[in-house]
Amino acid sequence: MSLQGALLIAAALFAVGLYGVLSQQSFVMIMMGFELMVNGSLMATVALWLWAAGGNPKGQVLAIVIMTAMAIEAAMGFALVTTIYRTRKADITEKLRRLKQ
Amino acid sequence: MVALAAFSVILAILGSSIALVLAGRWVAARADLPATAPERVPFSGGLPPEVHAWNRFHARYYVMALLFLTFDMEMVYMFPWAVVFRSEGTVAIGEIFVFISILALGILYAWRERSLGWS
Amino acid sequence: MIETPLAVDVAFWFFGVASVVTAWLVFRTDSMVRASFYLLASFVNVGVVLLLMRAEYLSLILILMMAGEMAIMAVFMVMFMMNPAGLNPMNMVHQHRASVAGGVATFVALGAVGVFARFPDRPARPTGVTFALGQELLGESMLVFESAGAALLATMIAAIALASSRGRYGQADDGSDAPAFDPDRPFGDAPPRPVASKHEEQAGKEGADDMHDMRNMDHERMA
Amino acid sequence: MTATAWWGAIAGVGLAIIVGAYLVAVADRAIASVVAGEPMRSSILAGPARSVALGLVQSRTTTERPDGAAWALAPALYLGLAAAALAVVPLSETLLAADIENGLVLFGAAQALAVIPVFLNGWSPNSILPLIGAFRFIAQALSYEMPNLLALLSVSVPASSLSIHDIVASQHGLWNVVRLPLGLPLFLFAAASLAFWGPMNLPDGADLAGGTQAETSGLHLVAWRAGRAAMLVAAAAMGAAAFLGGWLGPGLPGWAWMVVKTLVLLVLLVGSRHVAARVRAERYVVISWAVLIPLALLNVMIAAVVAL
Repeated sequence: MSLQGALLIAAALFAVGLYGVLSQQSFVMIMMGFELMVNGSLMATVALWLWAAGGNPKGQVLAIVIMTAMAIEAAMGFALVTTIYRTRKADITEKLRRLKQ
Repeated sequence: MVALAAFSVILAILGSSIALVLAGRWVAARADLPATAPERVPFSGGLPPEVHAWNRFHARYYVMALLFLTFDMEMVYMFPWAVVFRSEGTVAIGEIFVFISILALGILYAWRERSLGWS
Repeated sequence: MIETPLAVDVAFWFFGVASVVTAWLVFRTDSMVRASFYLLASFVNVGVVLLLMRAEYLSLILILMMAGEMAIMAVFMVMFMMNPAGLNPMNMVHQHRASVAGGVATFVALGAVGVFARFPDRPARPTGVTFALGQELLGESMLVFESAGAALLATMIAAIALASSRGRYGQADDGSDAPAFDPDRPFGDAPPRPVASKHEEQAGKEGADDMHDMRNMDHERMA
Repeated sequence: MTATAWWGAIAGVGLAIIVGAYLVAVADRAIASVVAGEPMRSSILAGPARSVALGLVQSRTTTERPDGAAWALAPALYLGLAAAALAVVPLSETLLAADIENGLVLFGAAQALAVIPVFLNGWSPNSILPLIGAFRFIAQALSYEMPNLLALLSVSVPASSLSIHDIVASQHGLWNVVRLPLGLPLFLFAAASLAFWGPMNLPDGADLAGGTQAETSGLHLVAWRAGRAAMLVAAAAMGAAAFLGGWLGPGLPGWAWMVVKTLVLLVLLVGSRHVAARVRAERYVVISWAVLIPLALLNVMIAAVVAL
């Protein structure tokens, strides 16, 4: 258990999330990719808080702000997906090619 | 490391409960007769099952779910507040009144928009 | 450096690797509900790792939040996916090779930073962590605390305004048409709404050709 | 923590879960007889054992194309989460399975995670009625988690701690049920809803032919019902510790007080099924958001004012 190990795992989580965001067609799956990326950064934040920042409570505040950002991202994402679905009947990105009109 | 010992108890309790139930199920399943095709038809109140249940399903409370997503986040801030409340005193009480009233506005808005019911 | 017992090291790597594996499974399973719960499993594993890293409150609150969030994720998955259980395997992926390359490159770059960069070696004291967080929130970071409340309120209102189909002034989708669930009835179960606006004419043209593979959706009305 | 204490904690919680779940089944039958005005039969005591034995020998049916792994996991996870939630509740000042600084949050997390097994149990059989039950439960769990967490939060304000041990200790002299009169009713109502019991059993209602358990049988059903009973036990124990002063009380030893208080709350919870009418399906979400959550927020403010 070390800072390097934790950052490595965080990088892997972030990379898997990025792969999901780039490769998935469905909106909800793309959001899952975003959540994974945020998950990785949360882990990196806490690792740095523990090993490199001397347990400064601001590190924890940053971590809960990241969590809040995750929730806001999810709520707005779902709301937008619902709106797009209602008005365009699209559930995957390919169907939005007429977004420009 | 005292806290981690307590958590290892929790983990062991969780793991052993799951393992025991799964093991019991595995043992009991060895005596089971294989279900016949008519027995495997899902019960649908007497109507013939025509489609898989796993289909697109419009959960009509989805607006409430979005409200929950954001409202739940408030708890993240309120638990640490409760811990330090008595040592911080009146500052803490003012802050939490502001915080709670901001969030209560959200509920009020949702209720006013009638988005708590099925849509 | 922080000295840790061997059992903690083993648990750290076990749950850390498990979090990456479950994250990977999210994109490898056909069933959307399973994908949501693999994501939850990934979060729970990260939560356990945070616990080992002494952020006890953060770890438990992460698990608490994500349980609700992933349940909602599953609900929305089933709402928007044509094929939520993956009964008919279908490919929902695009630019797959580029994505894999992007993922691997990101991992290599970030991993290299993590492993080779020099970080200050200032380990934390693991006592009174929750208390310190509370003091910080009510002290110096008070603005974070209150503006988080305001941001959450804004999100609530925006999400409701966007997603709600019915407001104080009637149906929000008046003038647009209902999703075409049934190929025989292109405007869904409900008859087209009488209000015909400019918006409907545009939306009607492009919407009807989608989702011909949808079958009978009657049971959704039973909930 | 010595090895003996470690194993003892696990065995103790396991025993508490088994005995508690059995008591829930017995109390359910006994209260049904009382409400119906029938004489108590001796079969009430042996009845649950008979049901378990039947479940053991009964052949388990499956459906056409279930998600087998998830279905198998559901009751096991449900029971496990209930046991984990119970583990943070202290039996007496010294007898405590897991002394955790943030025990209250862990209890909340275990209750929140219980959404997953309930949803899986309804989703996995690939059958319509259980699926509708599962969707109903998500609506119910999302609505009632907030009053539950806020009621728990209110007791941590006077204690200035999230550890349940400290919360019990802070009630020396004045129990939280007096200090925060709104807390216990809110907590019990929310707990019954999260265990979909009593007036809130919409996910398992008879109108859905058993809801999430419509397709389960055999040992699976036994484990499922045991899990739900264990959830009630955990909630009753938590209510006793958080609002009724836990081990505090004159005369009897601490653990006896804790057991007595837990049993009182358990009888209240179990009995609600027989005396209260079911909440109407289109109302249960609005009740929580428009009534219970504002009340719970008010309760937190009362707690803040009282603790100042």
